[in-house]
Amino acid sequence: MAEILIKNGFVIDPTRNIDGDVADIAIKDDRIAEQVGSGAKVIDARGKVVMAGGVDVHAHVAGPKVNVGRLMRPEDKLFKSPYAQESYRMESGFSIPSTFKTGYDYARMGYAFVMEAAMPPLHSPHVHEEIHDTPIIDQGALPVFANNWFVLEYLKNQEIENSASYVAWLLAATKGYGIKLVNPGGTAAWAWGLNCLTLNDTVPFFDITPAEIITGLMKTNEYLGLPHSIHIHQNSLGTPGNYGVTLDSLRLAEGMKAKNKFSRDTVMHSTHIQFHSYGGDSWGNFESKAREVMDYVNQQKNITVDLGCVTLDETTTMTADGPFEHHLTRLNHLKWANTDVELETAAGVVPYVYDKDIKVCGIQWAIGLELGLYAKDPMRTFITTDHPNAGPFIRYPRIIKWLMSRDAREETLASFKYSSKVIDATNLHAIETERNLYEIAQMTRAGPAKALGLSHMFGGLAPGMEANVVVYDLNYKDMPSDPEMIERAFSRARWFIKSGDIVVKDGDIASHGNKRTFWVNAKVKENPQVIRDIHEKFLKDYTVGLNNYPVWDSLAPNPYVINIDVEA
Amino acid sequence: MPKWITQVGCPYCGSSCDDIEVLVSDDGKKILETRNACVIGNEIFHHVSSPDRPKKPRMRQPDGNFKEITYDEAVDYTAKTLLKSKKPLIYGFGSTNCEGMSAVARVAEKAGAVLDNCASICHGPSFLAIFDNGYPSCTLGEVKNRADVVLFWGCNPMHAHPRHTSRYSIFPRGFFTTKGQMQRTIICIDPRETDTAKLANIHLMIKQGHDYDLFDAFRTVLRGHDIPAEVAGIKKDQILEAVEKIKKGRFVMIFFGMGCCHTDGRNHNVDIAISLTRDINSHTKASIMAMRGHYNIAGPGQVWSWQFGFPYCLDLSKGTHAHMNPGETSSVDLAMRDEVDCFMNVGTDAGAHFPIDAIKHLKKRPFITVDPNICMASEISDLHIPVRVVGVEEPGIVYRMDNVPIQFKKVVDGPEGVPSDEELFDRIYERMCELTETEPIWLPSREHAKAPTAAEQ
Amino acid sequence: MKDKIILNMITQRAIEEGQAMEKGKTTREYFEACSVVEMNPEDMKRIGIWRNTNVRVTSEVGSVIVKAIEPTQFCPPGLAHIRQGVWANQVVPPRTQSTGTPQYSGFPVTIEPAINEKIKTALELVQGAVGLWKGGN
Amino acid sequence: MALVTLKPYKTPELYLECYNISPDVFAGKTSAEIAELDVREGKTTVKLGDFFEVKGNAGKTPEETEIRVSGDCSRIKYIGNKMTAGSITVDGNADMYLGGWMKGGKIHVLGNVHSFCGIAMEGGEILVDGNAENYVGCAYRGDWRGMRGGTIRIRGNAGNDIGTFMLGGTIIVEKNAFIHVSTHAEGGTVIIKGDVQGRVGGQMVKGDIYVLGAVQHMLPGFKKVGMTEREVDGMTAKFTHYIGDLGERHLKVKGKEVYANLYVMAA
Repeated sequence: MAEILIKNGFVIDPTRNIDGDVADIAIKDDRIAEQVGSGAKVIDARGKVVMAGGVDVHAHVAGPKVNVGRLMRPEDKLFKSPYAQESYRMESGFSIPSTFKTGYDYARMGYAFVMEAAMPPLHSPHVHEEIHDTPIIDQGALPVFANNWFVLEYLKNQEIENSASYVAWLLAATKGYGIKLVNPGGTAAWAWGLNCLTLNDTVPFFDITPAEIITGLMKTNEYLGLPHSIHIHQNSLGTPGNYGVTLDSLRLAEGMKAKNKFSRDTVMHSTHIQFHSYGGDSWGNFESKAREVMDYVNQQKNITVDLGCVTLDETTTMTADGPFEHHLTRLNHLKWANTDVELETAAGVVPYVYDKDIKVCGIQWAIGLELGLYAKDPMRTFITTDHPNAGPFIRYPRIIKWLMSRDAREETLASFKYSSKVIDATNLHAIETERNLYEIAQMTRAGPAKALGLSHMFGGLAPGMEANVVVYDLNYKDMPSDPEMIERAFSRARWFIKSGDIVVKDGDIASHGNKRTFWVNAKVKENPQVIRDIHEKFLKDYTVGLNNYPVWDSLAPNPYVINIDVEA
Repeated sequence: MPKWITQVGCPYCGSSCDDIEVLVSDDGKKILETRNACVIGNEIFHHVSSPDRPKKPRMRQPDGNFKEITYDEAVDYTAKTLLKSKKPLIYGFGSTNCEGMSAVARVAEKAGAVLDNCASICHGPSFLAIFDNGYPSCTLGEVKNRADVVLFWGCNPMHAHPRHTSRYSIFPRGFFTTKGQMQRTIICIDPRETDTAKLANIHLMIKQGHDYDLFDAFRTVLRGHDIPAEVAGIKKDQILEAVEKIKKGRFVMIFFGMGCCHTDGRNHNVDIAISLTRDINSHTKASIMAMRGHYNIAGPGQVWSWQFGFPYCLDLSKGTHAHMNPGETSSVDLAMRDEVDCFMNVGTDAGAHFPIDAIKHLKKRPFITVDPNICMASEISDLHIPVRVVGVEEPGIVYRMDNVPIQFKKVVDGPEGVPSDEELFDRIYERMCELTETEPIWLPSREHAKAPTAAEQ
Repeated sequence: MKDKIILNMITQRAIEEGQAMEKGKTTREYFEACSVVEMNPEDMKRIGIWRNTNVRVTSEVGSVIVKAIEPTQFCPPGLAHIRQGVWANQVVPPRTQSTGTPQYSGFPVTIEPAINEKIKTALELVQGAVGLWKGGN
Repeated sequence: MALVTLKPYKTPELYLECYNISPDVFAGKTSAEIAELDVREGKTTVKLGDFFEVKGNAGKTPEETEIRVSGDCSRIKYIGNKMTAGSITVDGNADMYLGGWMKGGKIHVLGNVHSFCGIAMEGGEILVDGNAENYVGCAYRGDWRGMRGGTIRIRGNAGNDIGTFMLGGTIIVEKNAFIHVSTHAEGGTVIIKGDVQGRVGGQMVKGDIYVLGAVQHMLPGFKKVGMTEREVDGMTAKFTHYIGDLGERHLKVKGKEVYANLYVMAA
């Protein structure tokens, strides 16, 4: 690492309100600098766009369910390895790429940080094994809490302090980043083959409702002052008419205040909102409720969302929402993997073909884009595909294309077998909005970095921030008339400097960089009851020894630990 | 003072018990006593201290005898042999940690090798079934805490997984199963009256080789159709009774083993068992699990899946992409068809466990064994390289039969100068890079991060 | 009474085999645990042998001398069991039905008395198969 | 038709992967260019000409290209891989993946073929005069979309897994088959003119199976529904009609479940 000067690019940096100014970006070691010496390596970015490295707030890229997907889908790899580069590790897989391909492909798109969206605590050593085998990109992982026996018991009794002590212990034990909720209560019910489809369904045995779990964990999160807000996959995912449940869940954030030292001002991140913005009461009259959902998100300033856009590919769905995957396999009859995890969570995996000639898939596609276009605050609305659920992450450039170009959307829409039916059930056809590069930078960098409490490091190009700089082959002053060129430019960065290392040059990987694992160490005062509860449950109910449960330091060999001293 | 080390993992069967207690001598070199382990686990811990263990690589000489050589010489020979071969086969990994499996994958990629593990002759058909039909499963704690109907189909844990029934599946009292065995209905399907069958409430003594037919009968009954008076040697009444128990269960667990994988139809016996599990989920909750044989034989399936996308039988000879198709890229088929020109046996004993014909074919070419102990494969090898014993002398991640990762401790120091699998393979890789004048590919964050010693924990 | 009988062979794990294997495949324990065929006493009677008599087991791929014992776990007539390991694998057909996994269980074998024949050690069988055995016969 | 002959003159040490022996690849090439095509032996790349004497230039298009391999291909994989038109004749045996992922054209093998013949086939014709090993007309591992079209005719015996996950097309085995016919199939037709040991139509959703010999072990999920006269591969005969697999899911048409059919020739 040394000094690099990226000269004369069109800089887009929403964190400093810079929109296309021609400027130089200086890098000294792993940080952005005010200036560098004359010996710095010069990269000519004239006529090209310069942005901070991308930040992905939600993707399933490492861990047991991702690997179940890889393992059970050899057909996802047959004859497929398009970009494999000599003298790098072999690359494999389309919808669920190998760890090597995951790191390389994110880097090729100029992404610096990716959050693994659901870590089953018992399997956390596995998640970290995969993370350290994913080159280049920085990563964190969110342990799942909303169906965990400890949490359910503490929250039933409204013991926020105990809940917080346990969460802090588990984050440290699993080297986790924040609090993930997946189908609160519903996954716990799935252990008996049941589900919680509304916020007021009682969780079997535990006598608590999803609403109480969400509120309790939101309070726990702010009690601890974690960098990220709670990150929720809501109840009733993927069901016609679910937008009502979605709005009910979002409303739980009303009146909640963010309390943290990471300049985060939101208290809830609602993920892959596309899957939760459905109207109708069957697949027959299925329709978009994107406007209703986004109207609420626009006015409720303390929540963030990510889109979960359907990309119209053959992909692999995977989620800790066990009952949903069972529901899905009964719809499409394809192979189904499930793993119920003792005391903690569950997960399911089912392949899925988003066929553009199936009406429902077309509507789903439109809903994702509508949400991205209706959003009034791109700093609170992030581009994702809930990789690989709605499509693989390598399609982010395609989503950017669709958001930036009405022509591109119309072309896709027109290619559907049932395009008029899709048009009837959605609003996309009427939307003229086209997102600009500044908004795209907000939705893929500045926004997610802020929501994760990482705005001091990622998402912008101010001196002192991490030297994650990407140069795309796009002329800000003369954008291509062919939308395909937008997709192409975002797919393969011309240059990508990650923490000061040139990791991509001309769209190809140039170095393995120096990836890190981010985790949060919230120090709370010792809580004898929680310690006692932990010992007891490991003795009686778990099948793994407590001693062997916390993830070894050697599994996160290059850690970036965010320490928090929680005031009593 | 000798010291007790607790919550030690046992490097024997797929139960991967991690509650073993080991008494270690003052100098930290000898194991004096163990608690909680089964007879087999106990044997492993004690065998480590055996004075007969080889501590140096041994190379076969023209006269047929072994001669001790240095590790450098062994590494050099292995690197050159792998590079020279057009299609080497690297097989085994029944008894290594994931760190070793990861290191060997880099070697295999460099060597353009086929990389395969013991599943190939064991639960490989289960993988084929999972490819075709998925895997609705759970962790073993779910069985302990919830299962009230447990099927053992073509498996015999009382012999192959001695503590399985007491830790997870029959006897333990769990959160919702407070009465333990009293609360569970045990159904065993086996052509013999095994010691597991003796524990069962219902034993269906099936006609050997007709598991698929019986599964089909279960499914047919479950969908409300009639079946013939007898299927696979089992009377209709008995089948109806078993299905009724299953339907009444609150949490039905199916464990299956080699009785499905080693017999006619192989993968389809498991395949239809998975279909049955799917069907039962329309009535109540059900899960299925392969009784994986070794403490970390689920490991290579995990490591290689995230690295290449396939759990076993990986053909890395094509350079640009990995290819897998058991039947073609599986060790025994490759051997019988003379499709590989070098064989490396790692952490297993192909000499004892392959059909002897396959060994005769493999022996036509260079044959290398990496294993802590003297075994049949080592005794017919051209080169035997001893390594440390994982779970005893070397810590590491292992994956239990339910794919739960367990961090196995080290309890005693290995023999001086003897490397771990990971160290050995990294040295072989480095030597291969030197010989080909290429840059080694290390992932900066990953390499050589050492797991903690028992004392550090 | 016949001089040979055709049985359906399976080869599976046994705890005796597991324990002995960990002690070492060249040990007496391993030899004793694995160089046996378990068969129903009725089938023994059919070929006129007592338990603990040496027999020759022959399959489509080869044959091996083992000791016939009464099953430690009940084995119905018609079925025979050799515990997995070196002796079993002298007769296991390597055919895989294109799945990668050999026919470890469910293949026909002929069993005949071989009272005066010696059971070979594991090392003799394996080294002998590849021309490396240097001991006597 | 332009004829290209490949005469094997050297046996590979291991096996050759000849993805390039296909009218689609040969089309428009001279014999010299064809001899220069890559084939793989393990991790090494070699030339087709290193193992075959190539005679004759290919036609302009695959349709106009006829390939004749005059010799044994027991160690040659992937002949006719992904071909769409033209023809290939092999004067001996062929190894695995003959006609794999094939979309059109014709392959005739005078000897035997190994496993995975016609894997994931979509169209065209495969004729094997000898026997086939296992997985004739199967799907690639994990894929639920197996053979979708075309015809495979095996004049001899075939092993296990015939037409696994089949969706369409026809497979004819003129002698006996081992086990697993049309497992998981959701369409297509399999005709076995000899006997089958068992597991016929297990987990089968839809499609037809004809057995002209005997089924040694019928699956319990198949139910006899009557007798019927059917025309099969040019002959008409009386069959016992079974439906199944009753243990498996089935599609409903107008509220009625549609089962797979198994026709066993009446004695």
